[in-house]
Amino acid sequence: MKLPDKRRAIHDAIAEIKDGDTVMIGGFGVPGTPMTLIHALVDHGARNLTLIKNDANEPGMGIDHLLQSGQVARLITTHLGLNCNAIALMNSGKLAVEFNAQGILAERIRAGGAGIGAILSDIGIGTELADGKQVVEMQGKVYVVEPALRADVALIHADRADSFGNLAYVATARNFNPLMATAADCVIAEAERVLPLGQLRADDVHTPGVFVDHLTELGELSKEYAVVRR
Amino acid sequence: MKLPDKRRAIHDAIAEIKDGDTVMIGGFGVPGTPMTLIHALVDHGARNLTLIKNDANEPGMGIDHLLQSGQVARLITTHLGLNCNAIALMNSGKLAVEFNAQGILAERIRAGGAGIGAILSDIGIGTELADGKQVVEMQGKVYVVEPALRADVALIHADRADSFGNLAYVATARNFNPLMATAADCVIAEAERVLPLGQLRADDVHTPGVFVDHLTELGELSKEYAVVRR
Amino acid sequence: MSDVRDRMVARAAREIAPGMVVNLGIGLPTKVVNHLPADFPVCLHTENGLTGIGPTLPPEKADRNLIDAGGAYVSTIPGSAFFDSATSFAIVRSGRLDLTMLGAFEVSAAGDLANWRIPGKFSPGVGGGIELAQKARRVVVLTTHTDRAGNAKLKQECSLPLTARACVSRIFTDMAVIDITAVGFVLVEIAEGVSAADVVAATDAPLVVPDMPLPTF
Amino acid sequence: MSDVRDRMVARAAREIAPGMVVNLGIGLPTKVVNHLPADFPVCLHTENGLTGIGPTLPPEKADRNLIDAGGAYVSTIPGSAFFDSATSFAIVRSGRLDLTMLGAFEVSAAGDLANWRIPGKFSPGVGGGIELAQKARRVVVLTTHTDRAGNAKLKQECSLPLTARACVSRIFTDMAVIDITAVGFVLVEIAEGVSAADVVAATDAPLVVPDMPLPTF
Repeated sequence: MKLPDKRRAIHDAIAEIKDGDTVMIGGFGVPGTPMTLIHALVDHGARNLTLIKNDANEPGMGIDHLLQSGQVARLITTHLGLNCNAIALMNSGKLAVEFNAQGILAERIRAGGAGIGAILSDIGIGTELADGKQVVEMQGKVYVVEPALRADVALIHADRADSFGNLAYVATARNFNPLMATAADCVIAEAERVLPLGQLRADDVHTPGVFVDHLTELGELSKEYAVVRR
Repeated sequence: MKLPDKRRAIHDAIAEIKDGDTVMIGGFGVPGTPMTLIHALVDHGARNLTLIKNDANEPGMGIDHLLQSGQVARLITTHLGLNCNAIALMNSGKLAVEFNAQGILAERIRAGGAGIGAILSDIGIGTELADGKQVVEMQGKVYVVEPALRADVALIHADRADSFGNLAYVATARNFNPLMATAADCVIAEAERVLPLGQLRADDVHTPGVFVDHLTELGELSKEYAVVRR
Repeated sequence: MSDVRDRMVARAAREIAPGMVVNLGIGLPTKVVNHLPADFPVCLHTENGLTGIGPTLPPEKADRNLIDAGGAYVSTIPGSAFFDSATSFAIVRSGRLDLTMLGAFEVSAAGDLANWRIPGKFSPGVGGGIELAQKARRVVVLTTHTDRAGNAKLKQECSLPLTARACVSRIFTDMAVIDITAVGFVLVEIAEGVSAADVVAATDAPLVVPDMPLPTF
Repeated sequence: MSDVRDRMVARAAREIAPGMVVNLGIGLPTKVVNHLPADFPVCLHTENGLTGIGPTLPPEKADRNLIDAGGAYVSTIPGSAFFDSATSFAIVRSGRLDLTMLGAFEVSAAGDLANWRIPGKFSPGVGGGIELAQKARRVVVLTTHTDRAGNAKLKQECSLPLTARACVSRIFTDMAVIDITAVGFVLVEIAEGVSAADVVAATDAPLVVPDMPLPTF
C-alpha cells in the first residue's frame, strides 16, 4: 500500500468553488490566513459566498479582497475590529454579519468536522448573543443549542505538508486551520513546503491527510504574509 | 516570567484521590495505559471508584488490578472483550458497567474538557444504545443528548513531558490521553521522560501543561508496558 | 484459511477502489489487506488513532506503543499519521471514511446489521462498531454464510440487538456476493462449486436470483 | 502613561499569585506584564493559541507567525505551547484559567460587565470576551474610573449590552480598588492623593466606604 498524492495546481483546486458556496478560511489576523488561495478565489470570481472566518483581516489584506470585490454576501465571524472596510459594509447593509463568541465559533466548526449535530453551551446566556437561540434543559440547567457548522470548501494555510496532505502548522498560525480542515466537503490547503511522504513525522501531524482533498505548494511568499508594520 | 514546576512524587499525587471519586484512565489496550499510576492507586486503596476508561485491559494488567482489588463500583467504557475477569464481575452484578460507543465516549470526555454541557449526536438512534436517552429535535432532525463527562482525577501516560507538564504522546499510545487530560479537576501524568523546559518544542506539544496538575517521571518501565505475547 | 474463504477475502479486496480511506474490522476483514497490491493507493484507518496502517509485525519486531484497534501489533508506512480518539471518530462520523468492512452475526434484508451483542451470551460492549456501521460512506460485511450450527446469518429481520439500521450495502460470504437492494437480498456473484439453489437454501429470507449467468469467485 | 495609571497597573499586577494561568485583555491589562518580576512563576494565555507568552517584539525582530490575540508580535519562553482555537477556549471554559484582567465600558454593582458593544457606534464583534468574562475563575477589570467625557463607568446597572452577568470580582481604576460584594461596590484601596469622597462622587452607584484607614497605591 502507498498513500495517494493530493498535489494539484491551485487554480484547478479553486475551480471547484461555485456561486453561493459556504467557504471556511483559516487564520487569526495574518498568521494562518491562506493569502494565496484567497487571491485565487478573487481571480476565480465565485459570488454570493458565505465566508466563515475568525476575523476580516485588515484593509487590503486577506479576505478584505473578497469583501471589496463584492463576492461575499454573508460573513460568520467573531470580530471585525481591525477592518474598517468590513464594518462599513456591515453598517451599510451590504454585508450580512453573524457574530459568534470566538470559542463557540471554534466549537461549532469542530462539531461540523466531528459529525456532531450541535453542542449545548451556556456561553452568552443572559446576553443578547443568546437571543433567539433554541434552548434545551438538561439535568435541571438551561443550555443554548449551538448547531454545527460545515462548509462546501475550506481554505487552509499550513507550514508543512506531505504529498498525502498531512499538515503541520507553526506557532499561532495554527488557530482555526486544523478545525476548518475537518469541516468542509472539499478541503484545499496551501503549504509553505510540501515534503516527500515520510518526512513529516506521524506524531507531529496536526491535520491527518484523510481530511485534505487538494494540496498546493507555495512559491515565494507574497508581502501579505509578512510582519505588519502599523 | 517562568513557568511553574509540576513535578511531584507519585504517591503524594495519588494521595489526593478519595473514596467515591470518578477517575479517568488513559489508554487503549496497553499503549497509553498509565500502569505505574494504576499500581499507586491500588496501593493507595481508595474504594467505591467510578472508572472511565476505553477498555478494561487484559487479566492481570492495567485496571484489572483495580477491578480485582474491589476498588471499582462502576465502569464507563466501550469494550471489555479482552478481559474475561471484567465480564465476569459485570455478569455477577459486582461491577456496574455503562457502555458507550467509542467515539461518543471520546466526545463526551472532550466536551467535559471543553466546558460544554453536552453534544447532540445521531449515533445509536434506532438501537438499544439510544434507549432512555434524552432527545432533542433541531432543524427537523432528532438527536440524542450525550452529556459531557468530567472526573475528579485523570491518570495520564505520556511519552515525554517538560517540567511545566506539557505532554507529548507517541504512536497509538495517544488515544484517550489528551482528551482525559483536559477533563478532570486534578490531572496526574506519568511520563517516560521529563525534559527541561524548552526541550519539548511548542509546536509539538499534544497536551498544554495548563491542564496538568501533577507530573511524575517513570524510572525503568515494568513488564506491563511491554509487547504482549498472546 | 480454507480455499473458499481465501477466495472470498480476495474478492472483497477488489471492492477497494484506488484512493479510498478504508477501515477493516476485526477478524476476516483484517485479512483483506493481504490481497492488496504492494503499490495500491489506499489509506487504512484504525479506530485507536492511526491512518496509514503498515504490515502486522511479530512480537519480536513489534513496537509496544503501536497496535490496531484489535490489539494486533502493526507498523507505519511513509505518510502515516497518529491522532487521538476524538479525531479518529471525527474521520468516521464526518464522512471521510469511504468504506468499512465488518463482520456480522446477522444481516437483515433491509441492511440492518447485528454484530455486537448476543444477550446472555456475549456482551463485551460495542467499541467503535456503531459509528463505523452508521457513518462509513459504504458498509460491506464479510462473514461465513451460516454460523457454526448451520443457522442462516442472512435473515428477513435480525433477532439480535442491532448495531445500526439499513447500513449494509453488500455481503461477501463463503458462498456468494449478495447486494442489499430496495427489494431485499440480490445474488450478484457466486463461489465456484456452489449453486444458486445452495445459496437460496442457506439464506433465511427471499433471495433474488437474476435470470442470467453470474460471475464466480 | 501617567504616573497614577502606572501605579494602578502595578497594583493590578500584585493580584497575580504565583502559579496562576492568566489572560490579560487588550489595552491596559496587557501592560500588567511589565510589572511582573523576571522569575515570577506564572503562565500567560492568549486566545489565538499560546500559553507561555514572552516579551513583545518590535517589527524587525518579530516572527510573522507569532502574535497575541490583540495582534501584537510576541515571543515564546521555555515551556510555551501552541494549540488550536478550540483547545484555547477549552482552557478558558473548563476552569483552567485562574484569572483574567479585562477592560470595561461599564461595570454594575452586581458585577455585570459591558465591554464589547456600543449600539450605533461600536460593534466590532465580541471575540473571546464573553467566554473570558463568563468562565475565568476570577475576573477583574482595569479601567479609568470615568470615561473621557467624565461619565462614571461604575454604575448601579449597565446601560450597554452585557458581556456577562455577575462576573466581575474586583475593579482597578486610576482612583481606587473596588470590590463587588453582596452589598454592591466596596472601596478597598485608594490612589494616593484621592479622597474617598472623590471616589464616591465619580461612582454612579452606592459605594461602601469602610470606617477605617484604607491602603493606598
